[in-house]
Amino acid sequence: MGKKAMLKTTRYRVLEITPEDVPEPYSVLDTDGNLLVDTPPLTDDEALAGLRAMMLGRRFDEHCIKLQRRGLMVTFAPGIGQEACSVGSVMAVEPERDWFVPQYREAAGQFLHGFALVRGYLWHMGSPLGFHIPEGLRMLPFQAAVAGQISHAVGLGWGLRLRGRDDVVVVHFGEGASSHGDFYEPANFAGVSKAPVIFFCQNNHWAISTSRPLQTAAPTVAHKAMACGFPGVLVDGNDLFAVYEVMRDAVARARRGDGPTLIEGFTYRLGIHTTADAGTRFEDPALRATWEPKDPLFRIQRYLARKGKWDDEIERAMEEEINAQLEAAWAEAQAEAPPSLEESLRHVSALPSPRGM
Amino acid sequence: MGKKAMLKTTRYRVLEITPEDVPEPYSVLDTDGNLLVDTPPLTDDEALAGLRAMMLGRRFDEHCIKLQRRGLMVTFAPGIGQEACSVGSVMAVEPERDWFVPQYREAAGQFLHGFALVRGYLWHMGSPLGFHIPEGLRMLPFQAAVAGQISHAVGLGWGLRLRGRDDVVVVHFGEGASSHGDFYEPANFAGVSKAPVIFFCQNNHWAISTSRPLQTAAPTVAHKAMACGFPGVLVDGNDLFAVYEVMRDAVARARRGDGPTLIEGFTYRLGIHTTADAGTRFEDPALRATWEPKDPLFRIQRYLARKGKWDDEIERAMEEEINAQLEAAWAEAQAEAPPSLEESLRHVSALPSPRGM
Amino acid sequence: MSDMTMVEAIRSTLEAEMERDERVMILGEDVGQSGGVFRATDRLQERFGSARVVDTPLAEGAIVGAAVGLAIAGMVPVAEIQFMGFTHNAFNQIVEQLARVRYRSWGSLSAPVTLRMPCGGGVRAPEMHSDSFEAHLAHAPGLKMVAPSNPADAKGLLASAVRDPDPVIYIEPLRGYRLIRGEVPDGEHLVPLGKARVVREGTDCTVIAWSAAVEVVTAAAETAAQRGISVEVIDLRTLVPLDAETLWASVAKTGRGVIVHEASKTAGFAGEVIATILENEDAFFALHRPLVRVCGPDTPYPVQMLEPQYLIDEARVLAGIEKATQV
Amino acid sequence: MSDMTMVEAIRSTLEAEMERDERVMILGEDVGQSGGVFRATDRLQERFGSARVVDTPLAEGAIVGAAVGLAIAGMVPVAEIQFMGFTHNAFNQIVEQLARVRYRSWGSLSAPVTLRMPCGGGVRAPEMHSDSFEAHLAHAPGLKMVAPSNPADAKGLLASAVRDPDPVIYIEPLRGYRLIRGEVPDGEHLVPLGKARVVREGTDCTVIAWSAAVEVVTAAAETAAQRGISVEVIDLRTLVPLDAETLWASVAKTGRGVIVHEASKTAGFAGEVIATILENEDAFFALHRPLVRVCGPDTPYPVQMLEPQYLIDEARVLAGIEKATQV
Ligand SMILES: Cc1ncc(C[n+]2csc(CCOP(=O)(O)OP(=O)(O)O)c2C)c(N)n1
Ligand SMILES: Cc1ncc(C[n+]2csc(CCOP(=O)(O)OP(=O)(O)O)c2C)c(N)n1
Ligand SMILES: [Mg+2]
Ligand SMILES: [Mg+2]
Repeated sequence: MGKKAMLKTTRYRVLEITPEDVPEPYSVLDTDGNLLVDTPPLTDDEALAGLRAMMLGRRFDEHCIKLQRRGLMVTFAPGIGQEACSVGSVMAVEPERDWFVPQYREAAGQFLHGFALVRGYLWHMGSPLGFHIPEGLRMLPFQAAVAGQISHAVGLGWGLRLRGRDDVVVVHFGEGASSHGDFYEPANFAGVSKAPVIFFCQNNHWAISTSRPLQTAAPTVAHKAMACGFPGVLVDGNDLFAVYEVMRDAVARARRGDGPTLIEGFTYRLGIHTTADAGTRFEDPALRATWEPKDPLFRIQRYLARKGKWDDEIERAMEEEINAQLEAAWAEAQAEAPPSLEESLRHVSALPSPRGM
Repeated sequence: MGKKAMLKTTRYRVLEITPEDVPEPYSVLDTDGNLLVDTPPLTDDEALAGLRAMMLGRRFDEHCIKLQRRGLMVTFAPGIGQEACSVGSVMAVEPERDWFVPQYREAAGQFLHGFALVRGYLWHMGSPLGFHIPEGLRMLPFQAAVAGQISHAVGLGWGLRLRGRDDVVVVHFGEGASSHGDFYEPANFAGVSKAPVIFFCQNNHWAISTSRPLQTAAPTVAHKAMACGFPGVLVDGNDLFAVYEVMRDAVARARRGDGPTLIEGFTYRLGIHTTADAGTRFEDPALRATWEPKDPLFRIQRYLARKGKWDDEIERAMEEEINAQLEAAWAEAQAEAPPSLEESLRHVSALPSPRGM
Repeated sequence: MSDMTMVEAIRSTLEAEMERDERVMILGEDVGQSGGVFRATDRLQERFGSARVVDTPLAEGAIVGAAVGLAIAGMVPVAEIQFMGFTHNAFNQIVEQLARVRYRSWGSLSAPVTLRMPCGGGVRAPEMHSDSFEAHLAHAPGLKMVAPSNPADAKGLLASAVRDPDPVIYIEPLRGYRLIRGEVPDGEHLVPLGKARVVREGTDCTVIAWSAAVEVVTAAAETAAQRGISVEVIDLRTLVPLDAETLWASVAKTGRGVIVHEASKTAGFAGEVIATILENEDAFFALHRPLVRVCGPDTPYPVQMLEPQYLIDEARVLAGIEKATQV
Repeated sequence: MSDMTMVEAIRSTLEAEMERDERVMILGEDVGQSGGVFRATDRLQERFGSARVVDTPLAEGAIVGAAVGLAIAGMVPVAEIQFMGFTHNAFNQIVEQLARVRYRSWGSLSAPVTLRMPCGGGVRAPEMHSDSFEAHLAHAPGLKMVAPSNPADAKGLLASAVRDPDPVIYIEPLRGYRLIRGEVPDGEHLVPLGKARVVREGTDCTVIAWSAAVEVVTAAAETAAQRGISVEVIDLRTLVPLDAETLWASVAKTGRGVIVHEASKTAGFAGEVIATILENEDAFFALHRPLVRVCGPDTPYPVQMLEPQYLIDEARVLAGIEKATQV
């Protein structure tokens, strides 16, 4: 590292990341869905299931944006364009034992992990039921404080080990979060304790209006793992196959006790930051244009189409099925009785309740 | 990086620090004072001045420990065995323009930077005058909150640039501090803003009782620079020449606008953590024994002795001179009028004063 | 005079201060290119360049810590924390460092930093984006704290804060950024730190509020007047240092008082107001009834569906006034 | 009964709790090998192993955040913050995360975490190592907070804190670790959270304190008694939730009150105590004189040379009592 660049001027070795130390994000499929490696990491059926999960997330986000424009939803952060990150992550874990710890842009992955669709709607309606974790669901509620959940994931993974289990924890966050002490401190903890945690950073190139170069001078977020003593991987975050593959390996590593991995999913916020603040005011349209063809849904669809597993009819059927599912969940969510402040007082602590107003 | 270790199991590149990426700390002198490179970075006179600064720091610490045992001093953290780090740092900057931002174990460097000896005594007597920064002294007061000063150094360096100056800032802290968000966040800021700051981590292998391996799984602290996008250097922190040399280069780099450097001074706490808590209860005597011969004073003395610039007589003279200087300063410190709570009320804010008790 | 919203008053004052003094600079998350999530720094980067209006990485601790260093280097930083709850991410840098620069250097250094932040809820923001934590920042010797309720004070207090030689916490009423409008004096307009404002005189009961609550309280005072209760409304404007004299004079006159804040009750700032009022014998001996707190419940700020039940409305303030003015 | 110092009571209770429940674990800076900088966890790592008594890296935020996750995984973490001032380095994890686990998950998750820390000065510690910030942590819905003043309560409250299903802040009187001694019940001994203790009955004036200040206040009460003033001393023991009934009953009886804390005055916890006392009509109408605060000045905790002038001693408490009991 850095040898070439510095040895001519210094008598000692300088530890630096040189351009040749920075890989391209690992892709398994090209943007047109062609396989770039010998064997796909997922079967066609698995790919189809993954595609369906991504489409469900996409349609859910789109539906909620529409509902939000009608005043029926509160501010939320859609995951449009980034679905492969959370879906690929969850496909690599076992929901009946492993944990998924979201930030706030991972609805697609959350649903796949077992979060009920109706709860998704309730969440975006501003209901506390969107934060309630039913028995058996291994997920923490969405987290509004950027990077606030990362240390919880580390404690959780560490605690599972202490309790004699080999379950793993996947935590998602953005590249903005990766500038925060609440990312670095627990990541460093995880290195020392070898907590079975996969740190998945969705580098979508924006933190509200702040562009990626303003966030850090490190060439990649993945390199930040070096500060904590564990491996980093840079993966094409719009490629479900690639995300799944690196996640699969990281999960295996964590499960066998070899500690954490930091994965940077190189992706792009094709949608808005949140329904309250698009964050796109100064976005370079040319940059955006390069990302649109990289849509993670399109890529898998093309791959499956080429294998005869995807066509207009299948698509239409799936869209209809998803729509019906969404409509049913939305109806269910609307039927839910509104929460009361009185009940909220009972959830502050088990005993005794607060002294009220 | 990591190619050999991981390519056999993964189809993608894993970013990892491999053993061959971890250099030995850079030394210019061996423990017996022999030159390991062609040319020394300091002239004999400069070396003598550096030695004197280190000896002054050592004797000051020893004197204060004695005074502390007699109940005359408060808790403080001696820099015994680590003097080359702060002295070598300050030798590489220009006190009439550059800033030195200490943690709390850098008395030797602080004095060389212009902090009056009497203020050193006052500081360890628990006087607020030990924190007072006279006009023209480019130093921040010692900092009791671990890592708390690092962001100040970054803001300071950044601000000097904004004000059109090319002065630089050197900030010191321990390897314990390097686990803290208050290290990582501002270091990452500095990478982005190219603030002219040299981050000098004195890795003395202990944070009170916590050993280096418990602090981080990263192979070196120097590698943490990679998370922030600037170079790191691992230097023999007990070698004044080596510290000076890497500092000199880092200062030049910062001054010409190329941004920060993280330097890890590989050293050892030969003394105690503080006078309140030795922190040595579980220290491995064998580890300690390997460090004792590496005393930074000894090494320069041997180097100069070999060149006929150091012998018992010179040593005695210098010790006497230092002693006289210390005694005079100590007397002056004792003569200082004790501070009053009333005066302290005036230093909370310029206006208006607090409402008191 | 010009008619302005709160956010316009803030933005234009920042602009004027940056024009007045080239050492004044702005840093924070999204303050530059986008002009802030509430547009309080809109177009200032365009105007003053990206060296003086800086989009920082996402790290509140480093924002505040860097502001300390920038100030020591001779700059006059105005740092923004995007939402008040996130001051907690920088709390050690605020309470142990920023607040103490002058004190710990025994008067030799200073940190003329203004720390701006929106406070409070009512706009259906995500959880943790509606918090009111003025009580935390009030208990940090070395910090002053202001919380304007209207555009004229927003201007006058912001200019005073920027020019103050020490750190000032500048709290903006989140839900009032666009909703609160008012006349703002043109040109130089300074409101001194440490002076409360009697919004409305009255003889039966003193009601004390700050920031967005002043509007609610003033409306309640009108209604109370119709019911025959003459309410004196005090807008604290500055929370630290507290304008005790104004409070004492008012309570000595009315003998009754209500303190209103959106923050949760326990250890909220109302306790300080009450304890301060009791420090004056005229005020104490005038008291006919206990001083009443109308505050948020002891729960975190809730998610959106619960907001209407959670927020303090006119009815709750009126209930407080009635309680305070019982015979 | 056994005679013990505070730190012995804490250490032995931790040991007993770890023995009782194998999910109980300890984490923090220097808690393992060295047994804590005050030896409150001495030899516990030897006894229970380094998996259950963990020396963490130096990062308070991650200590608290990890404790949240450990708790969700089914552990019962007792986390140590080495000095109370450094809770500010973890303040967002404490106030926004730890405190809210149950609330934000709408009752589905919980965080039975005990957060231990020494509080206060008086031992000539370096700056920032003597801070008292109970008021900050009191204003964080979801947290309970206890502050024992003697070894028996230290044991009883610690056992209750560890077994509580929610987070409890456990404040230890730094200068009392070795200096405060007392009889401690052997075997199981639980002091319920939320109950104050009347240390000494009296009729003329109520003096309210907690943690190390209780000793000072009790000594002052003795002296006052010699001067003919009968002082009732209340040790709050639990600050959140506050035992209002005990305060009300006492003030209703004495009609006078002094609240003592070492923390700086403005927005300190005394304000909450005063405001709470006023919420009860019997207490309010019994008041002969304003309630008096005896607190630290509005400065940061000073360096060592100033400590003797800064600390609250018997004389200052007596002055407060005299002020409160004027006719
Ligand atoms: C600690 C904290 N600081 C600031 C905010 C306000 N905020 C909400 S989202 C956001 C940007 C986050 O960017 P990134 O981590 O990249 O995630 P993304 O939104 O791109 O998924 C900011 C600054 C917050 N929620 N939490
Ligand atoms: C933020 C913070 N946490 C904890 C402490 C208590 N403490 C004082 S020194 C120290 C160890 C520091 O270790 P290191 O950074 O390696 O510096 P060294 O003392 O070895 O020079 C600790 C934990 C502190 N002062 N500040
Ligand atoms: Mg992002
Ligand atoms: Mg160290």
